[in-house]
Amino acid sequence: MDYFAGVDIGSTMTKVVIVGDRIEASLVGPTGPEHRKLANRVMEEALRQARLTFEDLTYIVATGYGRINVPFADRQITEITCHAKGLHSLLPSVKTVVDIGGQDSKGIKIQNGKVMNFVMNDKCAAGTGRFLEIIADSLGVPLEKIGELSLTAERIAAVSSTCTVFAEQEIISRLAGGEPIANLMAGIHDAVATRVYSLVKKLNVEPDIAVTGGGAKNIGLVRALESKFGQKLLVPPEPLITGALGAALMGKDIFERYTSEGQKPTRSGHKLEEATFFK
Amino acid sequence: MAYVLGIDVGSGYSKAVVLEGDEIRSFAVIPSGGDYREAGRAVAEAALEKAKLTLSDMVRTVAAGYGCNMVDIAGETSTDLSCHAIGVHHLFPSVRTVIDIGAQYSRAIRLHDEGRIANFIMNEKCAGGSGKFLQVAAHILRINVSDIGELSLKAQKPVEFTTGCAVFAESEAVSRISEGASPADILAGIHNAMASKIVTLAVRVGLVPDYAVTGGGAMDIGLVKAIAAELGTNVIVPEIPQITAALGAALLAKERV
Amino acid sequence: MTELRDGNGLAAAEKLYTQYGSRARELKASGKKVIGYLTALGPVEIMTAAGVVPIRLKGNVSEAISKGDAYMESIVCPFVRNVFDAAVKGKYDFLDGMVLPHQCDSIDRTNETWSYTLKLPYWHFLNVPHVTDDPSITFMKEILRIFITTLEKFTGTKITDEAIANAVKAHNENRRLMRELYDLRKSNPPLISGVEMMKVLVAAMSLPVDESSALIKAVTEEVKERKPAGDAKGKRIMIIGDQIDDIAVIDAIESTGACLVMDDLSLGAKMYWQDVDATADPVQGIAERYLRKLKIPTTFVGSADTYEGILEERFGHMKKYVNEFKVDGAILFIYKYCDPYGFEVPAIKSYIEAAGVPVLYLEDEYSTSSLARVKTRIEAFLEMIA
Amino acid sequence: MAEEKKGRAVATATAAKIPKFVRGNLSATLKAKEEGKKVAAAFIADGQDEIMRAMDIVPAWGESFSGVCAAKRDAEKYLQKAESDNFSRSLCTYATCNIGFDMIREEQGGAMPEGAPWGGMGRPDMILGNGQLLCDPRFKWPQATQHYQRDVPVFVTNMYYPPWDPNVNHHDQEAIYVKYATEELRATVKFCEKITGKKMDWDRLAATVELSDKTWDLFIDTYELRKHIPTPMDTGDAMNTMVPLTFNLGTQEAYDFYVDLKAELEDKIANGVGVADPEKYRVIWAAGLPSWFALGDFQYFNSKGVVFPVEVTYRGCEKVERLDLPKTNDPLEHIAWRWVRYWTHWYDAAKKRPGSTPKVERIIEYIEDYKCDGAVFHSAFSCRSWHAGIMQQAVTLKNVYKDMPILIMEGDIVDISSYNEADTHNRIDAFIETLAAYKKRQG
Repeated sequence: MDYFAGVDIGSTMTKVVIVGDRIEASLVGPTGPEHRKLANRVMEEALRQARLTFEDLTYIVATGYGRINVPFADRQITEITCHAKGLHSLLPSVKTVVDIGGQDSKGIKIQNGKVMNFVMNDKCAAGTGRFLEIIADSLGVPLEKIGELSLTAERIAAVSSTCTVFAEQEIISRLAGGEPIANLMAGIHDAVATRVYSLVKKLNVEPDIAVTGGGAKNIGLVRALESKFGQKLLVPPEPLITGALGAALMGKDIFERYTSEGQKPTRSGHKLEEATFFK
Repeated sequence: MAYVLGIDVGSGYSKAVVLEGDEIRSFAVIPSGGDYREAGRAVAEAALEKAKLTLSDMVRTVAAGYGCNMVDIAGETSTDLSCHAIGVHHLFPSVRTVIDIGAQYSRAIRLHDEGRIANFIMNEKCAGGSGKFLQVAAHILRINVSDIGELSLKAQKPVEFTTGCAVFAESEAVSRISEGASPADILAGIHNAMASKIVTLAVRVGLVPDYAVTGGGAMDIGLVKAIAAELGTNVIVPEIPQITAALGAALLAKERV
Repeated sequence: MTELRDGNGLAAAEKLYTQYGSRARELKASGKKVIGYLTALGPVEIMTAAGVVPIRLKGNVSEAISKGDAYMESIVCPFVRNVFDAAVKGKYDFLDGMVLPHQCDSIDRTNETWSYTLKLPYWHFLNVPHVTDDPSITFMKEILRIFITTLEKFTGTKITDEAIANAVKAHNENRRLMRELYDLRKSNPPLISGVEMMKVLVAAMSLPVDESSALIKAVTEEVKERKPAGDAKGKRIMIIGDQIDDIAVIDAIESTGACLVMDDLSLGAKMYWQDVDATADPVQGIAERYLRKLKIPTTFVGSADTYEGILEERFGHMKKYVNEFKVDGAILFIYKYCDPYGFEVPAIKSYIEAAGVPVLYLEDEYSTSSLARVKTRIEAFLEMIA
Repeated sequence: MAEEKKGRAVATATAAKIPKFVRGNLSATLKAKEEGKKVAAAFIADGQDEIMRAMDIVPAWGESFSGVCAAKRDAEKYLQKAESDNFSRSLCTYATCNIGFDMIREEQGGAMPEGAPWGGMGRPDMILGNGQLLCDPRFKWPQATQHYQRDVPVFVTNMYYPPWDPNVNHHDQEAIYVKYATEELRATVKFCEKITGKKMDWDRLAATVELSDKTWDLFIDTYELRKHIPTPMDTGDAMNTMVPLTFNLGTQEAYDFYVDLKAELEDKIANGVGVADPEKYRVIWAAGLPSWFALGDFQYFNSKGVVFPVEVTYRGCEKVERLDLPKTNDPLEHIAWRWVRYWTHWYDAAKKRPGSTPKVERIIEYIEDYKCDGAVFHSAFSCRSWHAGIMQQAVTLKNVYKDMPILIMEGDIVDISSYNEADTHNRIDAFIETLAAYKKRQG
C-alpha cells in the first residue's frame, strides 16, 4: 500500500493529511514563527494517528504560504492548485471555490479538479480571516463565537472603513455609541463578505459554490456570503484540510504518472526534521 | 485647596489625572475596552481612590480623547491633541514638537511658545507608525508589548521592512523570521520602519526642537532610540508618557476654574 | 566604466544594474552635465545632441518609501513616489537637472513637488500632448523646440539640426542593436534569460547612447556563443506593464522554471521597437516617434471606425509579439494608482485572451513587500496553464 | 454613521433649486431620444460646453451622476461592478462608478439599472473626451466605457496651457497654446457635425459664448459678496451652487440662477444674516473635491462657528476683463484664449514671489480678499488630478503665513470606505483649537 502526505502551512494553521485509498489521518496545528518550523511535529502526530512511520510515506507534497519551509517534502505546489484538487475529491459538483484563510482570500474556478482561473485579494487585510480575528480580539469575543453572535443581530450596522485597523477603531467607538455588539458583528461579517464577493465576482461564478478555509468554520460569514451570492454555499466537513488533502492527492497523481511511465519520482531525501535554517 | 480632574479616553487606554494646584495628586491608566462612558468613570474612580478623594471634591473636570464625548462625568471636553500640547508644555516648556504614539494613531504636534497647539498631523489611512505596529509584533512573537523595547536593543542587524501596513507587517515579519531573522532584529526593524514614518509626520509640521515623545509608544525604549536616531537629536520622554493628555485636560480644567 | 572585453558584457550589465547610475556619476566627475528624466517619453535624441548625459531614473523596489512621504501624497503612482523618495534621499545627487515629460497626472501634478524639493540647476517640464492629430504634431514640434532652447541656454551651446540628426542615427542604431538582442529570446529555450535581459535593459538606460550600444553589442556577442541548452519544458511568458525595472518579479517567474521571453514594458519593447524617421526637419521625426509611434496608454489612439479596429491600433503589436516569440502566457503587471494603465486592464486582458493566450493580471505597488504573494499567484498561474 | 444619509449643507434658498438642475440635466439625457437630440457623455471644464449647447447636444455628465450616487450613498454596487471586471479600486471613482453603472445597463440591453438614482443617466450617442491637463481619466474613461458600448464613437481633443516655470515667461508661449487649442476645438465641432448631421450655427455659438462670458462675470460678482463679514454663503452651499456654472454653462437658466443667488446674498448682507452665528473663524477651502457622501461636515464646521467664505474648488472662472483677452471674431479662438488665460491667471503673481506657485498665489489672493484665518485642503485618494501636489501647496503656503492653521483632510469623492465620521470630526475639533490659538496670538 502506498501512502501520500500533504502538508499545508498557512499563515495561522498547519495542516497535514495522509491518504492511502482513504484519508488515513488529518491534523490541524497552529502556525507561528516557532510552530511553522515544526511541521515535522504535526507530521509525526499525523503518522501516529495513521499508525504509520515516515518511511511508509511514498511521496510528500507541501503547499500553502510556508510550503518552502518543509524540508522533508518532495515537491511544493501552490495552495490554489491543491485546494481545487482536494475540494473536487470531497464535493465533485463544485465549480467555484471561495477560500478564506488567515491572510488571503481566494476564488478558484475548477473543472474536474483542475484550476481554470483564480483570484486572490491584494495586499489589504480587509476581506481576510485576519480582519475578523483582529476585531474579535479587540472586542474580547472568542473567534469561534463571533459567527454565532452576528446571527443574533436585529440589523446590520454597516462599518464604513475597510482598513482593518481603522475598522477596529470605528467599531469600538460605535460600540461605545450604544450599537449592540451583535449588529456590529453582523456589520463586519457583511463587510468581509462584500470584499470577498467582489473579489470572487472577477471569475464568472458558476454553481455549486463551496467555502473552505478558516472562514468556512464561521457560520456568520458563510451566511453573509450566501446572501451576497444569492444561493446556498457548500461547506466541506473539515474545511481547513482541503489544501493538505489536495496536496496529498497531487502527490498520489505525480507518483502514479511517473510509475505509469516506469520511472520513480525524485524524493527530497530529507528525514523528518525541522527546517534546518531555523537553527 | 482646589482639585481638578483630567480624563483622556483613548482608543487603547484611558487615563486620568487629579491635579492639586499645579501638582499631580494622583493618576490612573486602564484599558478602554469597548465602553468609553464606563472607561471614563472607571479611570476617574481609580485616580480619585488613589487620591482618597471623590468626584464631588473636583471643582472642574475636562475629558479629552477619542471617546471624550461619551464621558458623562466631565463638565466639558477638548481634543487630546490640544491636551497633549498643554500637558507637555507644563512638564517641559522648551518642547516645540510633540510626537505622540497612541494605540492606532501617531501624531506630530507643533507647539506655540506659550504651549498652545500650532499645527498637527496624524497618520491617515495607514496605521503604520502607530502603536498597532507594536501590538502586531508582540502578537507574532508571542511576547508582551512591554518587553519589546529591551529585546529590540539586542538586535544584530535590523530587518528592513518594506511594508508600511501594520497588518501586513505581520506576514512580512513571519517570512523574515522563517528566513532566520532573530526576534530582536525583527523588532529593531519594526522600530526603524515606525520611526521613519513618525518622523515623516514631524517633518510635515516643521521640525522644531525640543522634541518630546509621549503616548504608549514612548514607553518603548527601542522605539524612542530609533526616533531620536532618525531625528538626529535627543528626545525628551516624560516620566509617565501615557498621561500627558490627561494632565493637559486637568490643566485646562484648572484654567477654566 | 569597466572595459568591455569579449564575453564580459553581461558582467558589465550586472555591475551597472546593481550600482545604478555609477557611470553617470563618473561622467559627472569628469565634468559632464547629467540630466535625469522619467519615462519612455524622455526625448533622449535631443539630450544626446545637447552633449549632456541623459539617465532615466529608477527607484528601488526593496526600499520602503520614507523621506519622500513628507512632500508627496501616497495617492501618487508608487513608481513616481519611489523614484522621488530615492532623489530626496540623495541617490541622484549627481544630477544637474531633470526633464519631466507630461506622461500622466502623477508626473504632471507633482512637477512642482519635484522641482521645489530638489532645486536642481536645470528643470524642464515637457508638455507632451495626449492625442496624435496633425495639430498635436505641430504643437509637439513647438514644445520640443522650446525644450531645445532651454537646454541651449543651460549648456551655453547651440544644438544644431545636424547634431540632432546624428543623435537620431545613434539612437536608432542603439534600438536596432537591442532588437537584435531580443531576437535571441526567440529560440527555445531563449539564449538569454529574462533576469539577464532586465539587467541589460536597466543598464542600457543609464548610459550615454554610444556606451549603451557598445554594451548591448558585447552582451549579444557573448550570448550568441551559447548553445541552446537542454529540453525546454518551461512555459514562455510575456510581461506587460510600465516601468518594471527590477529583477524581483522576473526572478519570481523564472525561478519556477518558466522563462520570460518577451515584454511590453516602457523600458523594453515599448522603447526599442520604434525608430525616429530621418526627416528634413529632424524634430519632425522625433515628434512623430514619441507621439504617433510609441505605444503607451497615455497617448490616446482611436482613429479606426470600429472598436475592434481601435483595439488593433492600441494592442496589435502585442499580438505580433505573442506569435513571433511563441508566448504561452502573459502577465499584466500594473501599479496601483495608475489611471492610464488601470483603465485599460479589461481591454488588454480580453484582447490577449482572445488571441488564445491566458493572462494573469497583477496589481501591486512598486515594492517587494508583497513579493511572496505575487510569487504564489505566478506559480499558481503557471500550474494552471501547465 | 455610514447608513444614515447626510443632508446637504444648504443655507441659501437659491441653492435649494440645485437638485432641480441636476435632475433636469439627467432627465434631459433620458428625453433626448424622443426630442431627436444627440447625447454626448462629457466632462466638466473641458471647454466644449458652448459647442454642445450651440448644437443642441445634450451633455451626459458622468462626474455629476457619480456625485449623485455618492451623495445618496448608492455608489458601492456600481464600484463593485466595475471592480468585478478588474478595474482597480484605486482608480478615479467618478469613472469606475459610472463604468459600473454603464456595464449593468448594457448587460440589461439598455434597460436602466433598478433603483438608479434619480432615474439614472441616458446612453450616449457619442463620448467627448479631452486629453487636457485637467486629468487622465478624461481620455482613459471614454476608452474604458467604449469597451462596453462598442458602437458609441469616442472623440478626444486636447487643450493645454503653458506649464508653470518660474524661469519662463509664459506669455511668450501663449500663442502656440491658443492656436493648438483653437484647432482642437475646431476638430471637436467637425466631429459633432458628423454625429449630429447638422452644421454649426456660428452666430449661435458666438451668442452662446457671449452668454457664458456674462455668466462668468456674474458668478464672480455674486461670489465676491461672500467677502462680507459675516459671510452670507458657505462652501457647503458652493458645492451646490457651482452646478449651473459647471454643468449648464452657456444656458440662460444658468445665468438666471446667479441673478437670483446674487439678490439673495445682497439681501442676507443687508439684514446681517450670516452662515454661522456667531462667525468665529473664516477658513478657505484651499483645494480638493469634497466627499459627496459627507457634505454634512460643512454644517459641522458651521455649527462650531467656522465658515468657508471662499473655495478654490469649482470656482472655474474669473471676471473676463481681468483676463484681458485679445479681441477675436472667432468664438473658438475666444474660448481658447479664455482657457489659456484662466489657467495661467496667477502665473504673473507667482513670479513676483520667489518660491511661490500659481496655485498658492490664488489661495493667497483669496485669503487676503476674504480675510481668512486658516486653510482646509481635502485629499481624495482616488483622484490624482486635483489632489496630488496638495502637500506641496500647503508647505508653500506655510512659508507665507508662518503659523496659519492648515488642515489636510483625507477621504474620497465617491468611495465611502475611506471615510470615518468620528475620526473626521475629531480632526476638525483639533483644527478649530489650533485656529483659536492662532487668533489669540494674532490678538
